[in-house]
Amino acid sequence: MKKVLFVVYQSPSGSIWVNEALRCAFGMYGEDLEPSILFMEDAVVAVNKNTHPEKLGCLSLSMSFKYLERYGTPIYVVKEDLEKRKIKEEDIEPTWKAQIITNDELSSFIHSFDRIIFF
Amino acid sequence: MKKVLFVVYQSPSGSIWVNEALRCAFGMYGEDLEPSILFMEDAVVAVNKNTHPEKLGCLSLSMSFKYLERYGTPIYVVKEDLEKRKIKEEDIEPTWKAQIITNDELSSFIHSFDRIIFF
Amino acid sequence: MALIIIKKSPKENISNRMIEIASPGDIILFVQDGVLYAIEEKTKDLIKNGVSVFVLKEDLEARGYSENISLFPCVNYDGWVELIEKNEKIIS
Amino acid sequence: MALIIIKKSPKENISNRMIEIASPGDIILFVQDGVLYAIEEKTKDLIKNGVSVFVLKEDLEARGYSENISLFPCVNYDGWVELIEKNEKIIS
Amino acid sequence: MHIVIQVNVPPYTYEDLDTAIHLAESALNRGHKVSIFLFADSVLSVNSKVKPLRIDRNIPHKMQELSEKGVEIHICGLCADYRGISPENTIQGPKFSGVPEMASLIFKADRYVNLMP
Amino acid sequence: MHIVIQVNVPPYTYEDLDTAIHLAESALNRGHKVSIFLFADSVLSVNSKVKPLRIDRNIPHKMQELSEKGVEIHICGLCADYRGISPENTIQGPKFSGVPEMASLIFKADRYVNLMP
Repeated sequence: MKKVLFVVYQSPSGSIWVNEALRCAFGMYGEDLEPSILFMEDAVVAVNKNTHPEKLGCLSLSMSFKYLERYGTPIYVVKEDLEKRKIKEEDIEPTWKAQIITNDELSSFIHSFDRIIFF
Repeated sequence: MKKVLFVVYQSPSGSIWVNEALRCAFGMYGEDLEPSILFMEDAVVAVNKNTHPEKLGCLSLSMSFKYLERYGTPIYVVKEDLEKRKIKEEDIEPTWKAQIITNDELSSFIHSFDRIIFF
Repeated sequence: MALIIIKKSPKENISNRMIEIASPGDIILFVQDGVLYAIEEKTKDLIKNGVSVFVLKEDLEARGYSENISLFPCVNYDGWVELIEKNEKIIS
Repeated sequence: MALIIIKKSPKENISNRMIEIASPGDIILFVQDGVLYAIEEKTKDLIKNGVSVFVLKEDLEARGYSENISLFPCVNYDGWVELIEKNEKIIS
Repeated sequence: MHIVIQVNVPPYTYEDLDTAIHLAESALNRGHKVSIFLFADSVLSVNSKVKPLRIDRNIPHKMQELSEKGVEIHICGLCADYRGISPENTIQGPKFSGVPEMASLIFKADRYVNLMP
Repeated sequence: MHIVIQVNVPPYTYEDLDTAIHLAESALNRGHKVSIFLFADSVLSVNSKVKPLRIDRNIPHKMQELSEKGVEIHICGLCADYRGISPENTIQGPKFSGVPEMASLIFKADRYVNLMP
């Protein structure tokens, strides 16, 4: 078994990378892989329940929710990045079941994976 | 007559934007336009005489030199951006005839143009 | 007088440089990931006196922020076109 | 032990964040616009003790810098492959 | 007024084409003449072979609608060559232009809005 | 060893395809098995209709050469759909794959090098 981490750092309304990381993560289950996703920098905007790229005519983040619930893919978000973008814990969409980690924990957290892919 | 400024901010070896800005500037002379190019941020790397994207197999910057000499398109470079990237005046390829402006002058310099296009 | 359109996130250096370019009488419009400037108090310190600032409402809301959290007034796409109409000089 | 490949310019926040991720025993390799870290003294302050740093020579030279201005040892593409061989964990 | 919007980055991957389409529609509604200049990777937005997911927006289709509403769409020809775009795989409407047309728009149009890469 | 290189950004506009090609060649020379996974806009690098300037490098041609030297090239099929790429306008060699093949490479290969977007 290998642990794979997809790290996204760009805003979900301005770019495709959050949706692509989700799609990739869900595709890992066909092998003996354990995927997780980490949101940092502007990508943390994705977990805000009020974030709706579909308002711009772009793909919605919610299309991933049924897979997220089915697979229980772990989602991690960096605390300091949330704070900088004024996203409070109560703003987080519950479906993500986001686990908050601090910037101090980031190095050992990332090192705990076998493959680390930044998007 | 309109004055047009192309501003490039990305590295010439990592991206096409310096070459594209040059190509656009040279194309302006068919109309009553007066083009200039400003290099700032990582794009200042372009004026270093030792910069050679062709070493990576990419397009050379020197393919623009004959047009630069023919048209005399003014090239401006921000002093502080050069310094930060350790490019001294004597490192600058003479063909560019680069004019150095300071960061303090940048606002009034940019406002002196009619059209300003960032690349 | 110029309209400066800032579309990149505050984490991009070029965005800060574009804010510095603004001079009194200019208008800054934050669009796309540039709207993240509208929720950071320190943006106010970056903006020179005499520079007006607007935020594209659609891009702000799509990123999860309501108009009332924005430090600057919002415009919609029609408002953006109005700003374009009023400013011949556009820096973007 | 991980190999961290940094390909974006020092002006990009994500590059600094990736340097911070390095822990003792890790190797950082600067490639593409990341090579600009190799000419900035303050990069040394960012690198933790016990982290080795290398720079891709081809990308450094294509940007106008010679190997002797680099604060860190250079490798060529073969050297990059060697680093890949030696490090199963790659962060990039 | 004649308003030009220049786009430089690929559709879908980034938001710029969506921004340009919304802005063009608003400008049309306010009675302006609108031109869109597609430069660099943005030329992919008029590729007729693009097949998005059914739940996603069809950007080439939206570009064709804009063209039908009178928006003049210019494609940088050299940029198109570099990205495998030719009249054969392009939606109806866009003109294969180049830097001379860009110069003409920069000179003649009342406003030139660039969405930087 | 089996080394995978994933690319995510468009060719020409950025340096990543050039980087990937050089890295793949060095890895081949050192006796490794090499696969390239083309994701997002990088799929444009195998478009057979790309026409660069004569003085410029021909990236699709270089990709075909790599393929002939035994490099396995995978294209994300959905990414290709979004960018008008299909077997008809693709050079000889690449396989239309998807996330399952990515998963398989991530699992089986000895090394996975991603060039982040």
